[in-house]
Amino acid sequence: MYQGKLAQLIQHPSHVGELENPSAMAEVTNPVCDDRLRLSIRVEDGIITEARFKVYGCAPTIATGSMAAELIRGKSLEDALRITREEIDRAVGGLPHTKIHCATLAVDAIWAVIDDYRRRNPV
Amino acid sequence: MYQGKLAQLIQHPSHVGELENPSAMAEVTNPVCDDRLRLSIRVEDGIITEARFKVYGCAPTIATGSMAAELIRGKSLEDALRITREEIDRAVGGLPHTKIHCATLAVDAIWAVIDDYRRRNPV
Amino acid sequence: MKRIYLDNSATTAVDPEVLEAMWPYFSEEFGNASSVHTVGQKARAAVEAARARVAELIGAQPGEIVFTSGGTESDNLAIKGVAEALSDQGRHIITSAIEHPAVLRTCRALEKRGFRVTFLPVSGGGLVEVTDLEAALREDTILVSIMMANNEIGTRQPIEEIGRLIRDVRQARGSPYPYVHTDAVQAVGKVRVDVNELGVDLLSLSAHKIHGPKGVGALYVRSGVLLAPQMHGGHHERDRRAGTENVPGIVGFGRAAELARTHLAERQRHMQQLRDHLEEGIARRIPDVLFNGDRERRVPHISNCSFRYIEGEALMIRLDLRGIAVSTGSACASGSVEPSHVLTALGRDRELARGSIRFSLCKDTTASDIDTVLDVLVEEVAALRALSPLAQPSETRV
Amino acid sequence: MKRIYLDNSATTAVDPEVLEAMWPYFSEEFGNASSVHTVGQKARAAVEAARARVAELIGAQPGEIVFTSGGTESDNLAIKGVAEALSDQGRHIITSAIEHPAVLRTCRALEKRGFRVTFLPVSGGGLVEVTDLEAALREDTILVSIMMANNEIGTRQPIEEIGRLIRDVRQARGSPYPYVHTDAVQAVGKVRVDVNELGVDLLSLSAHKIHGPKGVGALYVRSGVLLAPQMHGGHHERDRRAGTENVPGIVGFGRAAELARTHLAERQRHMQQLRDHLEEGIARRIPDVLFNGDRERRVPHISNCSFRYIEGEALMIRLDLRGIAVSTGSACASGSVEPSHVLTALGRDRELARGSIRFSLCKDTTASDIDTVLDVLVEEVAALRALSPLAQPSETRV
Ligand SMILES: Cc1ncc(COP(=O)(O)O)c(C=O)c1O
Ligand SMILES: Cc1ncc(COP(=O)(O)O)c(C=O)c1O
Repeated sequence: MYQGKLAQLIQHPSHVGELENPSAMAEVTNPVCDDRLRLSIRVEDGIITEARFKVYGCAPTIATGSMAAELIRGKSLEDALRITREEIDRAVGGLPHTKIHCATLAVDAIWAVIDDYRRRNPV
Repeated sequence: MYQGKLAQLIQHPSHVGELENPSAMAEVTNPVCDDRLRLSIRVEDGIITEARFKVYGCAPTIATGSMAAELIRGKSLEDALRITREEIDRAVGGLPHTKIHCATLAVDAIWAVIDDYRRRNPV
Repeated sequence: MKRIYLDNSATTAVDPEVLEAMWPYFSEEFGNASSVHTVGQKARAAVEAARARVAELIGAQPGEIVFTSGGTESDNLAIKGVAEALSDQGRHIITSAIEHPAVLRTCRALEKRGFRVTFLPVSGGGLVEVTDLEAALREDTILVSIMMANNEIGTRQPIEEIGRLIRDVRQARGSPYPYVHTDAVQAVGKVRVDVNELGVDLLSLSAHKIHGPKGVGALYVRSGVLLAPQMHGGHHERDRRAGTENVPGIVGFGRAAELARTHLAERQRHMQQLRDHLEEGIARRIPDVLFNGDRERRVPHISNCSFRYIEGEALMIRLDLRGIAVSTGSACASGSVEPSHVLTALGRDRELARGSIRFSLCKDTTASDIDTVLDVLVEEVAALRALSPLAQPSETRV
Repeated sequence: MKRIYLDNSATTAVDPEVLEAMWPYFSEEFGNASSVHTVGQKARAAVEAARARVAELIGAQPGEIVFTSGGTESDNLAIKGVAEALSDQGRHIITSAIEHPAVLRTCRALEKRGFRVTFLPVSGGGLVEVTDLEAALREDTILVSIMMANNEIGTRQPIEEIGRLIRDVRQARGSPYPYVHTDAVQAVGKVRVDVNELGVDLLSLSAHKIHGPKGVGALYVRSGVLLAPQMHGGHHERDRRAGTENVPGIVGFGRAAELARTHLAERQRHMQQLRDHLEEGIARRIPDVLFNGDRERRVPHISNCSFRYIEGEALMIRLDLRGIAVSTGSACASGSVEPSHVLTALGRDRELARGSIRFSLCKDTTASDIDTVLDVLVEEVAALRALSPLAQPSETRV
């Protein structure tokens, strides 16, 4: 089922865990299948310097969660918000078509954690 | 399906044909499946000296027809009438159980041809 | 004794190449195609590759192929599946008098459930008249099921014409019904079969008639056609047919379909030449023979004829004892003979129906097989006629 | 990577001895068992020998075995066949909430045809209470269908008791109904199955669960039991199931049945020992695990447990990536998860149902396989818990 890069990411995700005293943190749930993705970030000067994720859900969510953390690192909040589902899908090496929702969940988590950051740091 | 003696008799029946000027002749039909067996005999001094058969019907009827002709030859009419379905079944080497009616038809033919003889030669 | 097998309409030998393709899926790649793990996914990939091949053989899309346990199940699924799905639209079905029992008895079973079935008669040559079909159409006709090629006499029904007629009827009515189903079990792999050229909505296939394994078949279901599943259980075959997929069987079917498609033209020519050679020999060398079924509009591998004065089963058995396998329209069991419903529908009398023999060829039949069969047949027919009380002495030539 | 297959409840590898027995019937003795000639009769003899072997495995008479395309068809035939045959006697059926979909969905389909179905609940251990069954019996109950062993958790239902209860009920009523059917697909070949000891009228089997081929099954139908055929066509299987017999498949089933009978005791012991070893290891080495289903009353080859905080499909996939095939009660497709109806019926909450893994063993599983699985499992569960937002840090031990 899972091969190449996607398998690699499922088995050996990076950025696993939770930041201590993060700048922001959010957990999103796929309402249909109950998959959960938690993202915590550290933001310095408008740039995401660190990100960690936790996940409960089907296997590809591990890959998309890991990739979400990887992709937002070093990006401005604005640039992070531009990351698309398709970009994550490509970056993990292509999801099976029944698992596209795993990429959606990752994008949702990015939006949610940035939302949280902005709530905590109103302009 | 057919092996050994039965196969032999189906392929190489004896007493095939019709006697010229027979002492008696009869044709019987199985009312269900339309098989037909014709038997002609020559009787001398109450003894069946010759018999010939013709048959239209499923393969084992060839064997039972041939065997009927064989078994009655040299017998008195009374002895011929004592031949049973089981005897013919055994003599042809054992019929498949769906084909027992072929032995019945042979016994019917023996009875019918002796009937015919007795009609022609009333006591 | 060298055996010659001319009963390929009953079943065919699995092609060695087909068996080779199936082989790994029994004990090595034995996974359940519904399992998500690697072992299962290899099975799934093999099933889907086979589906694509079966689809290609008949000009369909892979998603339109539903694998079943054989031609019988395909026919049952098509007819009951449509009947159940469309029972609110109507309860009338049209079929022919010479269908395979898998269609006929399924229709009879539906009659008990309140459906009405018209069994169209056929011509003396075994062909359905499209005008008869047209006349039989009713407002509430939901399904027309006419076989593409008859299994006893090989005649080809005018399915393209039927497809066109029904398309026009639907257009005139502004309705997607009636559907057209064809049992193409005896046509597939023998002649070109293309679901779009035929204009059918459902089409039945069976693997073991095209050198694939027994116990596997398929039903083509045109995209969008409503069909109620008849086997309930897991979500196999996109909820159209439950039951763990017979992976090696399906793989074998796929390979057989691929071979059938690649070699269609040459096989067709080969079988037809030998079949014609057989028929010429019979006509020339044996008197009092009647060929059954239209001689032109038929598949290339079947020849059916009636030998007067003799009984088909006896001839079949005597041929078998000499190493030649054929079949007969007359099967006598427990003292009762059911004469073939096909030959009866053609108007053959009981004697001729009983005296019928079907020779059915395949790609592996050789010219020397046919020559041997002719020689043996001449002898056996003569011997049985010499035995027959129906033949006049003058008619029996040995 | 050496692969370890612990998904034998999904399907088993065909035993090399079984394959060897099947082999000749594909391309050499390829006849149609309905053909009267020698080629056909050899196939017929092989089918009948296999029938005798399958019958012997379950203490039945050969004439009581109907070959089908698998366990799914056997269940469909049993339930729909009885419903149709006895619909004049009554329209109520009793089954359980944890049956295989082949039973559950068939019952649902019958509800649409006007039958009433009681789905009995089960205890927390996954067992039907005979008193519940007794209470559910109605005047018009025609069929009780309770599986012998559950395919997800392996629990064994009290079929003997049910058989006795129904026998008494029938005697009191002076009626041959209700019939008792049991889906024994997961029990056959794993524990002793004897139709007379069980007191059942119908029993479903599937070849591919006992190292036979996919696409073949059987239904035991006690002599005298009324059953309406569900597949219409030729006169196969004494008019109880139409369709050209899958000769090699049936032969393989026969051989697998024979091997299962001969080696039953040793296989049973072997699987149970290894299964217990697996469960001990899990209980000792992994915290927060719940075993699903009664630990005593069950078949020897299945173990099912829920790992808190983690999701079954993710664990299954990670095990697969390390060469270990298992299955899970949670299958996520297109973003919707159907939690296992069995675990739900046991009262497991959504999280536990989703975190369940089924390990299913076979005769070929080795102790070293189990040791490897344990080592890998400990690592993978810990890794997934480290990833899980549900687990508290203190709960995750790596
Ligand atoms: C025309 C036709 N339809 C249906 C069938 C049934 O197919 P199967 O033998 O695969 O059940 C056959 C052959 O038996 C056939 O010749
Ligand atoms: C308990 C049970 N019943 C029925 C079936 C269906 O059998 P088959 O896979 O042969 O269709 C299975 C397996 O899938 C099963 O485990």
